Amino acid sequence: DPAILFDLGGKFDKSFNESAYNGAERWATETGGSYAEVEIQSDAQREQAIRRFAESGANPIVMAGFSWATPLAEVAADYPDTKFAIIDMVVDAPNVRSVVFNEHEGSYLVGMMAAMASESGTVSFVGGMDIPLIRKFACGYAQGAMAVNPDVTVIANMTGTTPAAWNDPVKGSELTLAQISQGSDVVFAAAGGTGVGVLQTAADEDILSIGVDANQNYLHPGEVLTSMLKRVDNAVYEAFTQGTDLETGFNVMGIANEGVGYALDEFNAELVTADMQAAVDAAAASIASGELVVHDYTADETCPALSF
Amino acid sequence: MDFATLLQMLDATLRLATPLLLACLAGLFSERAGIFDIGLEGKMLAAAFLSAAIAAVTGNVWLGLLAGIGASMILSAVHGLASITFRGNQLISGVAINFLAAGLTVVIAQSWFAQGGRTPQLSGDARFNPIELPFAEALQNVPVLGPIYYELISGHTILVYVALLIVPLTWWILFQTRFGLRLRAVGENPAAVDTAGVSVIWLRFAAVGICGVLCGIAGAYLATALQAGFVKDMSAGRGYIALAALIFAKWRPWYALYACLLFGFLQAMSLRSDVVANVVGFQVNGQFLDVLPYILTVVILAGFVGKAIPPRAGGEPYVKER
Amino acid sequence: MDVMPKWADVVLIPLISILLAAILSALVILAIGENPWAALKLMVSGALGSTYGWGYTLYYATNFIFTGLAVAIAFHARLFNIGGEGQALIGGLGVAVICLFIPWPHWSLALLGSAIGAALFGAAWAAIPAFLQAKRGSHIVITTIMFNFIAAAVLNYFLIGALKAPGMEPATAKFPEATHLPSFQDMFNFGETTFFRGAPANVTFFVAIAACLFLWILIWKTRLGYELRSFGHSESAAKYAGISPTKIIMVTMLISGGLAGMMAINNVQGEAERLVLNAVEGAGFIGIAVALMGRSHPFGVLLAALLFGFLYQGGAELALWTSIPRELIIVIQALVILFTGALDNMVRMPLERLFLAMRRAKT
Amino acid sequence: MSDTAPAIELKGISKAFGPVQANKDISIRVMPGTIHGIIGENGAGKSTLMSILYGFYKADKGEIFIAGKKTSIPDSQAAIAAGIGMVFQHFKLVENFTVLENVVLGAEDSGLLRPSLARARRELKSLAEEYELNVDPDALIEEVGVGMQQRVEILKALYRKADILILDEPTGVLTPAEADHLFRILENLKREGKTIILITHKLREIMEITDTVSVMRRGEMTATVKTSETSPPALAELMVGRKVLLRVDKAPAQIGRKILEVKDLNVTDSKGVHRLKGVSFDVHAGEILGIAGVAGNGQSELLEVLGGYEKATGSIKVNGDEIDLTGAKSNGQSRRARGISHVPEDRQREGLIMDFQAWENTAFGYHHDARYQKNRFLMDNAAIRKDTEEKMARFDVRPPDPSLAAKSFSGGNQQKIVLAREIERNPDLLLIGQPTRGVDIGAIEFIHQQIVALRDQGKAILLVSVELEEILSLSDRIAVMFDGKIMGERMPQDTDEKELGLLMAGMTTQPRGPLHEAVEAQLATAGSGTAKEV
Ligand SMILES: Nc1ncnc2c1ncn2[C@@H]1O[C@H](COP(=O)(O)OP(=O)(O)OP(=O)(O)O)[C@@H](O)[C@H]1O
Ligand SMILES: Nc1ncnc2c1ncn2[C@@H]1O[C@H](COP(=O)(O)OP(=O)(O)OP(=O)(O)O)[C@@H](O)[C@H]1O
Ligand SMILES: [Mg+2]
Ligand SMILES: [Mg+2]
Repeated sequence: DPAILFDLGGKFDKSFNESAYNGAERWATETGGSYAEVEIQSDAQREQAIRRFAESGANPIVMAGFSWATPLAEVAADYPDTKFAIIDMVVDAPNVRSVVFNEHEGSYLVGMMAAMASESGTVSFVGGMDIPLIRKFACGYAQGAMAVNPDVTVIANMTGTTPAAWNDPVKGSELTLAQISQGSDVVFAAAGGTGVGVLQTAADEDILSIGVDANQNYLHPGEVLTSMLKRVDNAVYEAFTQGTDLETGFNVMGIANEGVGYALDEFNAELVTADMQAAVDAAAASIASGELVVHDYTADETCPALSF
Repeated sequence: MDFATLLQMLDATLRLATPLLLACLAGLFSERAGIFDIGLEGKMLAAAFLSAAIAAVTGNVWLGLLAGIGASMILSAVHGLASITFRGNQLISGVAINFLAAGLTVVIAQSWFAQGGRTPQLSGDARFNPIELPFAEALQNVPVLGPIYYELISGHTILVYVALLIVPLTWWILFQTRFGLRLRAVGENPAAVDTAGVSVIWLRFAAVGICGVLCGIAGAYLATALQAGFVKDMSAGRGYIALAALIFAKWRPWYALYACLLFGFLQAMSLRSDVVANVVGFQVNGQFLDVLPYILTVVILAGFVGKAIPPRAGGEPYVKER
Repeated sequence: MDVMPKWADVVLIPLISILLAAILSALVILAIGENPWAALKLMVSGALGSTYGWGYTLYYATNFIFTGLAVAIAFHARLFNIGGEGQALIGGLGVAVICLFIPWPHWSLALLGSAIGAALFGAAWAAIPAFLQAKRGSHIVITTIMFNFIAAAVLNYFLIGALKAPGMEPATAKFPEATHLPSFQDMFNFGETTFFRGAPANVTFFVAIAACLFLWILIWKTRLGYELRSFGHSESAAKYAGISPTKIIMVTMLISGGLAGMMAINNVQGEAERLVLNAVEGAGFIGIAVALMGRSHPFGVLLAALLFGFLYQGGAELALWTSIPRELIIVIQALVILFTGALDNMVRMPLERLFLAMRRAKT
Repeated sequence: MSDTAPAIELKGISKAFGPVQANKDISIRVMPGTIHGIIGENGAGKSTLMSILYGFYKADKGEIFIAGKKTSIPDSQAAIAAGIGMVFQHFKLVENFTVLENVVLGAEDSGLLRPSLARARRELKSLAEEYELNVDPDALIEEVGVGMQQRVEILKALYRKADILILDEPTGVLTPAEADHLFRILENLKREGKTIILITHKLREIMEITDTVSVMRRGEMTATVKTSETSPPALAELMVGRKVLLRVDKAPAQIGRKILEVKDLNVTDSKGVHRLKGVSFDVHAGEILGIAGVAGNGQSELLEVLGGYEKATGSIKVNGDEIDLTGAKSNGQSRRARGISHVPEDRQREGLIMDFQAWENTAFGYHHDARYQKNRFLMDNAAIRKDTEEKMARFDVRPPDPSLAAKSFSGGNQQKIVLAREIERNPDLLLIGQPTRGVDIGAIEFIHQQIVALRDQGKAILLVSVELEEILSLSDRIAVMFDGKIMGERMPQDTDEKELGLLMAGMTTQPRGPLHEAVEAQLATAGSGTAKEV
């Protein structure tokens, strides 16, 4: 059986981990198979969890989150017959598949939509913990916004610097209010559980919001402009489906292979205008073709469109 | 900083100060009666959870509020049992309560809702909505006072106004009533109360009970007014800040209001690093703004803002002796 | 005249308290629809059923020995150090600096260096609350809580700044090979059979045992220990005897902070081999329970730390193989702290009555 | 005996605290309108018995009758309802409340405070006139003297309409003049028909004011007699169970060189209160200087400065060498190194660590001694134990078990442990505060002998005591302290309790008389508040 290891946020975080969970569930319902799973309690248990699953014969073992990289690098060699997949980080081992996403590309798309939907000319971003990965989101978002409106003001705030920042909706909500007072009328939350507060406040204050990772449009129908999709579910689903024959190596999920994108469904259909859709789809196409290159913050830790 | 931004920040200050104020007044009752309580944090958390849970299930925020108060009262009872009845260590009891709340809320939330330790999002009548004060809209355009009334004073949830009203109420109870006199006395010298024919145990339980009610409101405010649902650890250290504010306030109700507004303002400030940067003229480190309340607390405790003398019998279990 | 024999106070009361905590925990497990008996069996087999399980149990226990000793020594001087968490975090910073910036030739020297670094950093973090307590009477409970928050911010500051390794994680680079401490797996590898395979327990466990011994001697056999205990029992008497409260508070808290800091050798250098955010994971708070249960005696702390190591590892196994949420372990810890620390009189009072009745019956 | 019912009747009261049987089957009757005295050693169970009557403790067994009616008194509320008021040995007042608030506390007549306070203010006024109980209703308790505090306690009882008033050692903290005032109040109350129970250690007071007296010993009531039919020696014998020598036998002092020289000592405490105001005196070898005074007039601070744990300005010389009073090295350790030993006033708070075993307490303060060390790092616990055994034998400490915790010894034996530790050091100067406080008459004899023996070895002794009798019988010279100043010095043979009492009261309550002028003249010649060298 395959196994999945969630990150500290827990599998019901409505975004990243939940997306991974959905992928696993999709596989389970489609194939009728069963899988092992664990939500770890602390960083020290990562290695333990991987080993325990490997020893119990689980294969492949998929882990969601960049923090798994270090323990996996340690352990992978001890279990040469087990296949591993890691999401959001690269681990260089013969039996590991590394899946990374071009979040900056997806963020670019929703940034464009934000700028187009904005009436005030100010859009904003609420990040979770201030780490390069989240800055990557913010930077892509700002680039997208500026692409449609060079005069747009992008306000970016991070919730905090501890892991608690993933789970502080109160602060997320206050940040959103502050951003609204600065004129923002579209806010993009890439902040795990904190984003729940962001989306809630945006809905309360009647501005638009943008969800992240999973499709969060349903949370506040008609008030969430779109969600930046990071198809962690696909990555998990694919890994599970390939099973013990998991194709190892480096795997980039970008716009080109539908690893990232934006969400369009019945909940936001009225919000997304045809113009918007056209512009975004065009941009997506040129990104996919390599014509348009969105700067990746993590490549050099700089951002042309935003200063942190 | 322009006037509108200032109003925004003060508005946020009021919102963020409210749970601090409720918790601080809760601590005030308890500590004035001689029971130290570092379990404010845990009580708030438990109340936040149960209020959100019940509000989500029943769709009625008032039932949620009652449930939140109930949860907090149960922990208060545990604290009372440990520190009054069994004369245990009040600090340790408080630490245990914080742990208990941190764990139980998530375990129960997971078992009830299976949403990773969250409650469902609340909407409509399941949460406290802002209330518009009379004429707010109409007076909005009166210069200076209009915006202050409309932006700052009007448009909060009922619990914000309740919290503000509890300040004079607390003052009145403590200093104008028989109960208040006895409560203050029991925190200063329980033997005096005992020999005057009043039950120390009863008084202290009453104080701890009031503490539970106020913490319950504070927690319910977090989950059903400030936010729309419970997430784990959502009290986020507010109980400790409230304690710091209590010391700052020297255990007095009006000062408690000022102290909580100050800490609320600091929190609002850490959310608006851009404004801070504008005002001071350079970018201030975010971590620094975040921990400013904690640093300030240490500075206050160091006595640079005047020495705070706690109730004399505070922290000590009452043992009869001649 | 004591009502109860000493063994009852030292052994019986903690045992009954743990039993009560266990019963309540079982009720919680029942309430969320799981089987407590099966859970217990899983915990026991997972934590003690294999050398692998032991390797984890002992690893956690090592953490708790350090933080438990830190709280215990402070208790002896009647200081309540809730700051173990922050001190251990900053201790980690010390270990990271020592391991990353000094080219160590051999792990044994690196261990010595990092032990000193961890202790110094941890002690430094305890020094300010200690100073404020000694000189300004600021309540050390509140100041150390505040310093926990501040420590987390300081650590962040470095892990996303000066010490951050390239990449996403707010963590330092992996420490150089020469600083890697031998794990139990390395130490107990006898050709055919490998014990403790993959478990993080490492040589630091023996450092922890040595620390217990050291503290036992310090508390009961030295002048400093004598002064410290005197101060803890009666500040007024200590003043009369010419024992400086400032000195005792400072020295005790420095030792306490140093011990808490030394936990970092185990988790930072021994296990992770790099410094990550939130490396302490609540061990500083567990130290309070450990010290309480161990009655602040170094060997009691050792036993209590083993118990909590068992709880931690057993709890991890629970989370791994059942749907009992990981927070259940926090609940169990809370109950243990509550019953051993705050409700101990609930057990003591009836026991005392019992012993008194027994004595009356005898005479 | 008249045929009226007794105001109070206790039948077969027993009470145990854990293994300690504090009261054993005690019966007693007190007639209305009388003053009944209770005496007994420390720990005899007097306070326990009264606390039971006041509902503060619950008796294990026994019955209480008030005015002939069987009454159950489960708590103080019930006692108050039964018309009982009690003034505890340690006052039960809220320090930062006003007098009025303290009086009202627990006896408010409505939920609101204002009307209660107003009524209490009126009532206090009439009570004050009736019984000479004047107090300032708006003064804070922490700012008034103990005499006033005691009056507040009495007012509390009267405000609650008490007919029975229990006073537990009320005079311990009072000046003789204040004590006289108290007794006048009690006489007034008695005249109004109130019943009073008075616990005291002072046989003189028993003889002076009570109508009947009960003696307690080891938890039992050994006798109840009419005061007019007994005498102090008879009472002492009833208390201890054997004949006691109430006098100290000592040879004339052989005064030697000056050991201690104190000049212009000033102390201001942490609250900014000026505790010592220019104190100067000397103590010589072979001499006991007694410092008399009501507790709280600076004696404690004086001992603390000399003992090294209170900072002061001025000068202290020991054996001619100046002692550092403010530096970091000014502490108990450095004083001991100078040959100063110190038996502190409060053995439980300062002299001993109650949770330490006896042997650990023997090293207390001397734990740096070379002979207690095994090597540079470790203490030699075995050597300390051995030393303790020897000391216990020499001072007849019972039980002679070095492993017993200090708290397990009785008061007298605790004091012996401290004395053994300090006297056996063979100090040049012994500071000794309240050597016999809380110690029974038998042990007092022994302790006094030890002090005199040390003096006869040519050591200097500074004795601080609030017991005038003790000061008069032990001292070779007496200095009286009041309000942080030395009011005068006297030779014991030239003075009496009355004169010392006036000095202890600062002479402010008495009209000016020849004595007043004489002392003032002395003060003037000695300059800045210092008394004449005798
Ligand atoms: N608070 C207490 N708890 C337990 N035991 C006590 C307590 N106080 C006193 N005792 C015990 O009660 C006994 C009597 O103590 P107490 O102080 O009354 O002695 P005493 O009879 O006055 O003797 P002496 O004055 O001659 O030393 C002592 O043996 C002591 O161990
Ligand atoms: N709360 C208590 N807990 C334990 N033992 C107590 C307590 N109160 C009194 N005792 C013990 O009971 C005995 C009687 O004490 P009590 O205070 O009644 O004596 P007393 O005659 O008033 O002495 P004193 O002259 O010192 O006031 C003593 O041995 C004392 O130690
Ligand atoms: Mg005695
Ligand atoms: Mg008494």
